[in-house]
Amino acid sequence: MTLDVLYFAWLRERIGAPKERVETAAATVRELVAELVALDDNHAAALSDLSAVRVAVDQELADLDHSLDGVREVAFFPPMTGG
Amino acid sequence: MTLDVLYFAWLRERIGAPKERVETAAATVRELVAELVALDDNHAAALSDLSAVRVAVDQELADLDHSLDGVREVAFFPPMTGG
Amino acid sequence: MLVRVQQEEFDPASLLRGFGPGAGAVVTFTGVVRGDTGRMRALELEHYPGMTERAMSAIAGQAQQRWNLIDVAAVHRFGRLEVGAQIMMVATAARHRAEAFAAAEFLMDYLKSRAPFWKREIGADGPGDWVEAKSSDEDALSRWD
Amino acid sequence: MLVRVQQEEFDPASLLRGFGPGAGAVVTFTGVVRGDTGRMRALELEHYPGMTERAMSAIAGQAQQRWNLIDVAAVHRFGRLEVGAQIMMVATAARHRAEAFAAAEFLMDYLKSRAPFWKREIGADGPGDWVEAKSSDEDALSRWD
Repeated sequence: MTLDVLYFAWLRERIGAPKERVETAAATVRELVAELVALDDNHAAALSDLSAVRVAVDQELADLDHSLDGVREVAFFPPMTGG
Repeated sequence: MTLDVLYFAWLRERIGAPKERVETAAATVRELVAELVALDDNHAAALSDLSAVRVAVDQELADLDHSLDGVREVAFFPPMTGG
Repeated sequence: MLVRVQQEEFDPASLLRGFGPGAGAVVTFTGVVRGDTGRMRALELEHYPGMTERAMSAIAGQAQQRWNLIDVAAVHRFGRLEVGAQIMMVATAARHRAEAFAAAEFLMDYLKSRAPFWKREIGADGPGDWVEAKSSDEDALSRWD
Repeated sequence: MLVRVQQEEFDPASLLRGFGPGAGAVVTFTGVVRGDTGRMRALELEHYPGMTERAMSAIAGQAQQRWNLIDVAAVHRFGRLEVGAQIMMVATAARHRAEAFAAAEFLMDYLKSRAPFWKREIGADGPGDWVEAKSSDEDALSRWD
Protein backbone atom coordinates (compact mmCIF):
# COMPACT_ATOMS: atom_id res chain seq x y z
CA MET A 1 0.00 0.00 0.00
CA THR A 2 1.25 3.49 -0.86
CA LEU A 3 0.48 6.30 1.59
CA ASP A 4 1.10 10.04 1.63
CA VAL A 5 2.46 10.92 5.06
CA LEU A 6 2.28 14.63 6.02
CA TYR A 7 4.01 16.52 8.82
CA PHE A 8 3.22 19.96 10.23
CA ALA A 9 4.82 22.56 12.52
CA TRP A 10 7.75 21.25 14.57
CA LEU A 11 7.19 17.70 13.36
CA ARG A 12 7.75 18.93 9.80
CA GLU A 13 10.94 20.64 10.93
CA ARG A 14 12.31 17.59 12.73
CA ILE A 15 11.49 15.27 9.84
CA GLY A 16 12.96 17.78 7.40
CA ALA A 17 10.11 17.52 4.88
CA PRO A 18 6.39 18.38 4.78
CA LYS A 19 5.42 15.19 2.98
CA GLU A 20 6.73 11.81 1.93
CA ARG A 21 5.37 8.87 0.02
CA VAL A 22 5.62 5.64 2.02
CA GLU A 23 5.26 2.03 0.91
CA THR A 24 3.89 0.10 3.88
CA ALA A 25 2.07 -3.02 5.02
CA ALA A 26 1.05 -1.43 8.36
CA ALA A 27 -2.50 -2.22 9.40
CA THR A 28 -2.85 0.67 11.88
CA VAL A 29 -1.40 4.11 12.53
CA ARG A 30 0.58 2.64 15.40
CA GLU A 31 2.25 0.12 13.11
CA LEU A 32 3.01 2.89 10.61
CA VAL A 33 4.66 4.94 13.36
CA ALA A 34 6.88 1.96 14.27
CA GLU A 35 8.02 1.68 10.64
CA LEU A 36 8.69 5.43 10.38
CA VAL A 37 10.67 5.53 13.63
CA ALA A 38 12.92 2.76 12.24
CA LEU A 39 13.73 4.80 9.12
CA ASP A 40 16.26 7.26 10.57
CA ASP A 41 17.13 9.53 13.50
CA ASN A 42 14.93 12.39 12.28
CA HIS A 43 11.84 10.25 12.24
CA ALA A 44 12.77 8.72 15.56
CA ALA A 45 13.20 12.17 17.16
CA ALA A 46 9.98 13.56 15.70
CA LEU A 47 7.85 10.61 16.73
CA SER A 48 9.54 9.70 20.02
CA ASP A 49 6.92 11.26 22.33
CA LEU A 50 3.54 10.30 20.94
CA SER A 51 1.72 12.12 23.76
CA ALA A 52 2.73 15.36 21.99
CA VAL A 53 1.62 14.15 18.57
CA ARG A 54 -1.83 14.26 16.98
CA VAL A 55 -2.88 12.16 14.00
CA ALA A 56 -5.27 12.70 11.11
CA VAL A 57 -6.28 9.88 8.77
CA ASP A 58 -7.63 11.08 5.42
CA GLN A 59 -8.00 14.54 6.99
CA GLU A 60 -10.03 13.42 10.01
CA LEU A 61 -8.60 13.33 13.53
CA ALA A 62 -7.92 9.73 14.54
CA ASP A 63 -6.17 7.74 17.22
CA LEU A 64 -3.16 5.45 16.97
CA ASP A 65 -5.26 2.33 16.61
CA HIS A 66 -7.10 3.64 13.58
CA SER A 67 -7.06 1.18 10.66
CA LEU A 68 -5.16 2.11 7.49
CA ASP A 69 -7.43 0.01 5.32
CA GLY A 70 -8.22 1.99 2.17
CA VAL A 71 -6.49 5.09 3.56
CA ARG A 72 -4.57 7.44 1.27
CA GLU A 73 -3.21 10.14 3.58
CA VAL A 74 -1.93 10.15 7.17
CA ALA A 75 -0.76 13.35 8.92
CA PHE A 76 1.24 13.86 12.11
CA PHE A 77 1.32 17.20 13.94
CA PRO A 78 1.48 18.81 17.39
CA PRO A 79 -1.67 19.80 19.32
CA MET A 80 -3.40 22.53 17.32
CA THR A 81 -3.23 26.21 18.22
CA GLY A 82 -5.81 27.93 16.05
CA GLY A 83 -8.20 30.73 16.88
CA MET B 1 -40.53 70.23 48.87
CA THR B 2 -41.08 70.35 45.13
CA LEU B 3 -40.39 67.21 43.09
CA ASP B 4 -40.44 66.37 39.42
CA VAL B 5 -42.28 63.08 39.04
CA LEU B 6 -41.72 61.23 35.74
CA TYR B 7 -43.66 58.35 34.18
CA PHE B 8 -42.65 56.04 31.36
CA ALA B 9 -44.24 53.47 29.04
CA TRP B 10 -47.68 52.26 30.17
CA LEU B 11 -47.46 54.20 33.42
CA ARG B 12 -47.11 57.38 31.38
CA GLU B 13 -50.16 56.37 29.35
CA ARG B 14 -52.32 55.62 32.39
CA ILE B 15 -51.30 58.80 34.16
CA GLY B 16 -51.87 60.77 30.95
CA ALA B 17 -48.66 62.80 31.21
CA PRO B 18 -44.91 62.13 31.08
CA LYS B 19 -44.11 64.47 33.94
CA GLU B 20 -45.69 66.49 36.71
CA ARG B 21 -44.46 68.83 39.37
CA VAL B 22 -45.55 67.77 42.84
CA GLU B 23 -45.55 69.64 46.14
CA THR B 24 -45.09 67.06 48.88
CA ALA B 25 -43.99 66.46 52.45
CA ALA B 26 -43.44 62.74 51.85
CA ALA B 27 -40.31 61.37 53.51
CA THR B 28 -40.02 58.25 51.36
CA VAL B 29 -41.01 57.01 47.92
CA ARG B 30 -43.72 54.90 49.56
CA GLU B 31 -45.28 57.98 51.17
CA LEU B 32 -45.10 59.81 47.83
CA VAL B 33 -46.93 56.92 46.13
CA ALA B 34 -49.70 57.13 48.75
CA GLU B 35 -50.16 60.84 48.04
CA LEU B 36 -50.17 60.27 44.25
CA VAL B 37 -52.71 57.42 44.46
CA ALA B 38 -55.03 59.77 46.38
CA LEU B 39 -54.90 62.40 43.59
CA ASP B 40 -57.28 60.79 41.06
CA ASP B 41 -58.34 57.56 39.35
CA ASN B 42 -55.54 57.70 36.77
CA HIS B 43 -52.85 57.78 39.42
CA ALA B 44 -54.64 55.11 41.42
CA ALA B 45 -54.84 52.82 38.36
CA ALA B 46 -51.21 53.37 37.34
CA LEU B 47 -49.81 52.79 40.81
CA SER B 48 -52.21 50.12 42.05
CA ASP B 49 -49.89 47.13 41.55
CA LEU B 50 -46.49 48.17 42.81
CA SER B 51 -44.99 44.77 42.04
CA ALA B 52 -45.13 45.82 38.36
CA VAL B 53 -43.59 49.24 39.02
CA ARG B 54 -39.91 50.18 39.23
CA VAL B 55 -38.63 53.40 40.80
CA ALA B 56 -35.69 55.68 40.13
CA VAL B 57 -34.69 58.43 42.52
CA ASP B 58 -32.56 61.14 40.91
CA GLN B 59 -31.97 58.74 38.00
CA GLU B 60 -30.75 55.81 40.10
CA LEU B 61 -32.83 52.68 40.68
CA ALA B 62 -34.23 52.70 44.21
CA ASP B 63 -36.75 50.88 46.36
CA LEU B 64 -39.95 52.14 47.93
CA ASP B 65 -38.32 52.93 51.25
CA HIS B 66 -35.77 55.24 49.70
CA SER B 67 -35.62 58.64 51.41
CA LEU B 68 -36.70 61.73 49.49
CA ASP B 69 -34.38 63.98 51.47
CA GLY B 70 -32.72 66.40 49.05
CA VAL B 71 -34.21 64.56 46.05
CA ARG B 72 -35.27 66.47 42.92
CA GLU B 73 -36.62 63.81 40.57
CA VAL B 74 -38.55 60.57 41.06
CA ALA B 75 -39.54 58.30 38.16
CA PHE B 76 -42.01 55.41 37.96
CA PHE B 77 -41.94 52.86 35.15
CA PRO B 78 -42.50 49.19 34.32
CA PRO B 79 -39.70 46.62 34.37
CA MET B 80 -37.22 47.60 31.69
CA THR B 81 -36.99 45.86 28.33
CA GLY B 82 -33.81 47.14 26.74
CA GLY B 83 -31.22 45.30 24.69
CA MET C 1 -15.16 53.57 26.95
CA LEU C 2 -17.81 54.56 24.43
CA VAL C 3 -21.46 54.92 25.51
CA ARG C 4 -24.03 56.32 23.13
CA VAL C 5 -27.80 56.67 23.14
CA GLN C 6 -29.17 57.82 19.82
CA GLN C 7 -32.10 57.66 17.45
CA GLU C 8 -29.97 57.33 14.31
CA GLU C 9 -28.69 54.13 12.76
CA PHE C 10 -25.11 53.26 13.80
CA ASP C 11 -22.30 51.69 11.81
CA PRO C 12 -20.52 48.88 13.70
CA ALA C 13 -17.41 49.10 11.51
CA SER C 14 -16.82 52.78 12.20
CA LEU C 15 -17.57 52.35 15.91
CA LEU C 16 -14.96 49.58 16.10
CA ARG C 17 -12.22 51.39 14.18
CA GLY C 18 -9.22 51.51 16.53
CA PHE C 19 -11.23 49.73 19.25
CA GLY C 20 -9.22 47.93 21.96
CA PRO C 21 -5.61 48.47 20.86
CA GLY C 22 -3.43 45.57 22.04
CA ALA C 23 -6.41 43.29 22.62
CA GLY C 24 -6.28 39.67 21.52
CA ALA C 25 -10.04 39.15 21.62
CA VAL C 26 -12.93 41.36 20.52
CA VAL C 27 -16.55 40.26 21.02
CA THR C 28 -19.58 42.11 19.69
CA PHE C 29 -23.28 41.58 20.24
CA THR C 30 -25.81 43.23 17.97
CA GLY C 31 -29.54 43.20 18.73
CA VAL C 32 -31.86 43.34 15.72
CA VAL C 33 -35.65 43.88 15.48
CA ARG C 34 -37.17 40.46 14.73
CA GLY C 35 -40.40 40.23 12.74
CA ASP C 36 -41.45 36.78 13.91
CA THR C 37 -45.16 37.28 14.22
CA GLY C 38 -45.65 38.77 10.78
CA ARG C 39 -48.04 41.36 12.27
CA MET C 40 -45.30 43.55 13.69
CA ARG C 41 -43.93 46.34 11.50
CA ALA C 42 -41.56 47.99 13.92
CA LEU C 43 -40.62 48.50 17.54
CA GLU C 44 -40.99 51.81 19.33
CA LEU C 45 -38.34 52.27 22.01
CA GLU C 46 -38.97 54.75 24.78
CA HIS C 47 -36.17 55.68 27.17
CA TYR C 48 -35.39 57.94 30.10
CA PRO C 49 -33.00 60.64 28.83
CA GLY C 50 -30.28 61.33 31.34
CA MET C 51 -30.75 58.16 33.34
CA THR C 52 -30.15 56.01 30.27
CA GLU C 53 -26.64 57.36 29.74
CA ARG C 54 -25.85 57.10 33.47
CA ALA C 55 -27.10 53.53 33.71
CA MET C 56 -25.25 52.41 30.58
CA SER C 57 -22.01 54.05 31.71
CA ALA C 58 -22.31 52.44 35.14
CA ILE C 59 -22.87 48.99 33.62
CA ALA C 60 -19.97 49.44 31.19
CA GLY C 61 -17.73 50.60 34.05
CA GLN C 62 -18.60 47.55 36.12
CA ALA C 63 -17.75 45.24 33.21
CA GLN C 64 -14.47 47.05 32.61
CA GLN C 65 -13.37 46.66 36.21
CA ARG C 66 -14.59 43.14 36.69
CA TRP C 67 -12.79 41.72 33.63
CA ASN C 68 -9.97 44.24 33.27
CA LEU C 69 -11.14 45.06 29.75
CA ILE C 70 -8.93 46.95 27.33
CA ASP C 71 -12.02 48.66 25.96
CA VAL C 72 -15.82 48.53 26.08
CA ALA C 73 -18.51 50.12 23.95
CA ALA C 74 -22.30 50.24 24.21
CA VAL C 75 -24.63 51.93 21.73
CA HIS C 76 -28.41 51.83 22.11
CA ARG C 77 -31.03 53.36 19.85
CA PHE C 78 -34.47 54.69 20.72
CA GLY C 79 -37.51 55.75 18.69
CA ARG C 80 -39.16 53.79 15.88
CA LEU C 81 -37.05 50.87 14.63
CA GLU C 82 -38.28 48.84 11.64
CA VAL C 83 -38.10 45.04 11.47
CA GLY C 84 -34.51 44.15 10.56
CA ALA C 85 -33.05 47.34 12.03
CA GLN C 86 -30.19 47.28 14.52
CA ILE C 87 -31.40 48.11 18.05
CA MET C 88 -28.13 48.16 19.93
CA MET C 89 -24.58 46.86 20.08
CA VAL C 90 -22.06 46.10 22.79
CA ALA C 91 -18.38 45.40 22.16
CA THR C 92 -15.67 44.21 24.52
CA ALA C 93 -11.90 43.98 24.00
CA ALA C 94 -9.70 41.88 26.28
CA ARG C 95 -6.44 39.94 26.20
CA HIS C 96 -8.20 36.57 26.03
CA ARG C 97 -11.48 35.27 24.72
CA ALA C 98 -13.03 34.11 28.00
CA GLU C 99 -12.96 37.63 29.45
CA ALA C 100 -14.30 39.25 26.29
CA PHE C 101 -17.20 36.77 26.06
CA ALA C 102 -18.12 36.96 29.75
CA ALA C 103 -18.05 40.76 29.78
CA ALA C 104 -20.25 40.99 26.67
CA GLU C 105 -22.82 38.61 28.19
CA PHE C 106 -22.77 40.56 31.45
CA LEU C 107 -23.35 43.83 29.57
CA MET C 108 -26.29 42.33 27.69
CA ASP C 109 -27.90 40.86 30.79
CA TYR C 110 -27.69 44.20 32.58
CA LEU C 111 -28.75 46.35 29.64
CA LYS C 112 -31.83 44.13 29.17
CA SER C 113 -33.11 44.64 32.69
CA ARG C 114 -31.32 47.64 34.19
CA ALA C 115 -31.09 50.26 31.45
CA PRO C 116 -34.29 52.35 31.23
CA PHE C 117 -35.66 51.33 27.84
CA TRP C 118 -39.19 50.14 27.09
CA LYS C 119 -40.23 48.47 23.87
CA ARG C 120 -43.65 48.38 22.27
CA GLU C 121 -44.75 46.67 19.11
CA ILE C 122 -46.03 48.74 16.19
CA GLY C 123 -48.40 46.90 13.84
CA ALA C 124 -50.17 47.94 10.65
CA ASP C 125 -52.83 49.63 12.80
CA GLY C 126 -50.39 51.59 14.91
CA PRO C 127 -49.03 51.09 18.42
CA GLY C 128 -49.70 47.70 20.01
CA ASP C 129 -48.68 46.10 23.27
CA TRP C 130 -45.75 47.04 25.43
CA VAL C 131 -43.24 44.17 25.47
CA GLU C 132 -43.33 42.50 28.87
CA ALA C 133 -40.11 41.90 30.76
CA LYS C 134 -39.25 38.20 30.87
CA SER C 135 -38.56 36.57 34.18
CA SER C 136 -35.75 34.69 32.41
CA ASP C 137 -34.02 38.02 31.81
CA GLU C 138 -34.26 38.90 35.48
CA ASP C 139 -33.00 35.42 36.36
CA ALA C 140 -30.02 35.83 34.01
CA LEU C 141 -28.69 38.60 36.26
CA SER C 142 -28.30 36.30 39.21
CA ARG C 143 -25.41 34.42 37.59
CA TRP C 144 -23.23 37.51 38.05
CA ASP C 145 -23.80 37.83 41.81
CA MET D 1 -22.96 28.96 6.34
CA LEU D 2 -19.76 30.72 5.36
CA VAL D 3 -16.37 29.05 5.96
CA ARG D 4 -13.20 30.60 4.59
CA VAL D 5 -9.48 29.92 4.98
CA GLN D 6 -7.35 32.60 3.42
CA GLN D 7 -4.05 34.45 3.62
CA GLU D 8 -5.57 37.87 2.87
CA GLU D 9 -7.02 40.34 5.36
CA PHE D 10 -10.81 40.12 5.73
CA ASP D 11 -13.40 42.82 6.24
CA PRO D 12 -15.91 41.97 9.00
CA ALA D 13 -18.47 44.49 7.72
CA SER D 14 -18.61 43.02 4.22
CA LEU D 15 -18.67 39.45 5.58
CA LEU D 16 -21.65 40.35 7.75
CA ARG D 17 -23.66 42.15 5.07
CA GLY D 18 -27.00 40.32 4.90
CA PHE D 19 -25.86 37.87 7.58
CA GLY D 20 -28.60 36.04 9.50
CA PRO D 21 -31.81 37.50 8.04
CA GLY D 22 -34.59 37.40 10.64
CA ALA D 23 -32.17 36.98 13.54
CA GLY D 24 -32.63 38.94 16.75
CA ALA D 25 -29.09 38.40 17.99
CA VAL D 26 -25.75 38.46 16.20
CA VAL D 27 -22.50 37.69 18.05
CA THR D 28 -19.03 38.06 16.58
CA PHE D 29 -15.64 37.09 17.92
CA THR D 30 -12.48 38.47 16.34
CA GLY D 31 -9.01 37.19 17.26
CA VAL D 32 -6.16 39.69 16.93
CA VAL D 33 -2.36 39.21 17.10
CA ARG D 34 -1.23 40.52 20.50
CA GLY D 35 2.25 41.98 20.88
CA ASP D 36 2.51 41.57 24.65
CA THR D 37 6.12 40.55 24.97
CA GLY D 38 7.50 43.40 22.88
CA ARG D 39 9.92 40.97 21.21
CA MET D 40 7.31 39.53 18.89
CA ARG D 41 6.83 41.15 15.46
CA ALA D 42 4.32 38.77 13.96
CA LEU D 43 2.78 35.33 14.08
CA GLU D 44 3.30 32.75 11.36
CA LEU D 45 0.28 30.47 10.99
CA GLU D 46 0.74 27.11 9.33
CA HIS D 47 -2.31 25.03 8.42
CA TYR D 48 -3.29 21.79 6.73
CA PRO D 49 -4.92 22.72 3.42
CA GLY D 50 -7.97 20.58 2.76
CA MET D 51 -8.37 19.34 6.31
CA THR D 52 -8.71 22.91 7.60
CA GLU D 53 -11.80 23.61 5.50
CA ARG D 54 -13.30 20.23 6.40
CA ALA D 55 -12.70 20.69 10.13
CA MET D 56 -14.06 24.26 10.16
CA SER D 57 -17.16 23.25 8.20
CA ALA D 58 -17.78 20.31 10.53
CA ILE D 59 -17.46 22.53 13.63
CA ALA D 60 -19.74 25.19 12.12
CA GLY D 61 -22.29 22.51 11.17
CA GLN D 62 -22.30 21.15 14.71
CA ALA D 63 -22.92 24.62 16.13
CA GLN D 64 -25.71 25.28 13.64
CA GLN D 65 -27.54 22.07 14.58
CA ARG D 66 -26.99 22.30 18.28
CA TRP D 67 -28.36 25.85 18.65
CA ASN D 68 -30.64 26.01 15.62
CA LEU D 69 -28.70 28.99 14.29
CA ILE D 70 -30.07 31.17 11.55
CA ASP D 71 -26.56 31.60 10.20
CA VAL D 72 -22.93 30.93 11.09
CA ALA D 73 -19.65 32.17 9.63
CA ALA D 74 -16.02 31.31 10.31
CA VAL D 75 -13.02 32.91 8.62
CA HIS D 76 -9.44 32.00 9.52
CA ARG D 77 -6.22 33.37 8.06
CA PHE D 78 -2.84 31.70 7.64
CA GLY D 79 0.65 32.93 6.77
CA ARG D 80 2.48 35.84 8.37
CA LEU D 81 0.24 38.08 10.49
CA GLU D 82 1.68 41.24 12.02
CA VAL D 83 0.98 42.38 15.58
CA GLY D 84 -2.47 44.02 15.54
CA ALA D 85 -3.69 42.04 12.53
CA GLN D 86 -6.94 40.09 12.58
CA ILE D 87 -6.32 36.34 12.77
CA MET D 88 -9.85 35.03 12.52
CA MET D 89 -13.52 35.75 13.11
CA VAL D 90 -16.61 33.74 13.92
CA ALA D 91 -20.16 35.07 13.74
CA THR D 92 -23.42 33.52 14.85
CA ALA D 93 -27.00 34.64 14.24
CA ALA D 94 -29.89 33.31 16.31
CA ARG D 95 -33.32 34.35 17.52
CA HIS D 96 -32.12 35.09 21.06
CA ARG D 97 -28.88 36.15 22.65
CA ALA D 98 -28.19 33.07 24.77
CA GLU D 99 -28.01 30.81 21.70
CA ALA D 100 -25.85 33.24 19.71
CA PHE D 101 -23.36 33.63 22.60
CA ALA D 102 -23.17 29.91 23.40
CA ALA D 103 -22.65 28.96 19.76
CA ALA D 104 -19.89 31.55 19.29
CA GLU D 105 -18.05 30.28 22.39
CA PHE D 106 -18.44 26.69 21.22
CA LEU D 107 -17.01 27.59 17.81
CA MET D 108 -14.03 29.31 19.39
CA ASP D 109 -13.29 26.45 21.78
CA TYR D 110 -13.34 23.96 18.92
CA LEU D 111 -11.41 26.09 16.44
CA LYS D 112 -8.67 26.61 19.05
CA SER D 113 -8.03 22.91 19.59
CA ARG D 114 -9.60 21.01 16.68
CA ALA D 115 -8.88 23.01 13.53
CA PRO D 116 -5.42 22.24 12.10
CA PHE D 117 -3.59 25.51 12.63
CA TRP D 118 -0.20 25.99 14.29
CA LYS D 119 1.18 29.35 15.40
CA ARG D 120 4.80 30.36 15.80
CA GLU D 121 6.21 33.65 16.96
CA ILE D 122 8.32 35.73 14.60
CA GLY D 123 10.81 38.08 16.30
CA ALA D 124 13.29 40.60 14.95
CA ASP D 125 15.72 37.71 14.31
CA GLY D 126 13.24 35.57 12.43
CA PRO D 127 11.15 32.56 13.42
CA GLY D 128 10.98 31.78 17.13
CA ASP D 129 9.12 29.19 19.16
CA TRP D 130 6.00 27.36 18.17
CA VAL D 131 3.13 28.41 20.43
CA GLU D 132 2.30 25.55 22.77
CA ALA D 133 -1.28 24.38 23.14
CA LYS D 134 -2.71 25.30 26.53
CA SER D 135 -4.27 22.62 28.67
CA SER D 136 -6.94 25.22 29.55
CA ASP D 137 -7.99 25.24 25.89
CA GLU D 138 -8.32 21.47 25.89
CA ASP D 139 -10.26 21.67 29.16
CA ALA D 140 -12.62 24.27 27.69
CA LEU D 141 -13.93 21.66 25.26
CA SER D 142 -15.23 19.44 28.03
CA ARG D 143 -18.00 21.91 28.91
CA TRP D 144 -19.75 21.03 25.64
CA ASP D 145 -19.86 17.26 26.25
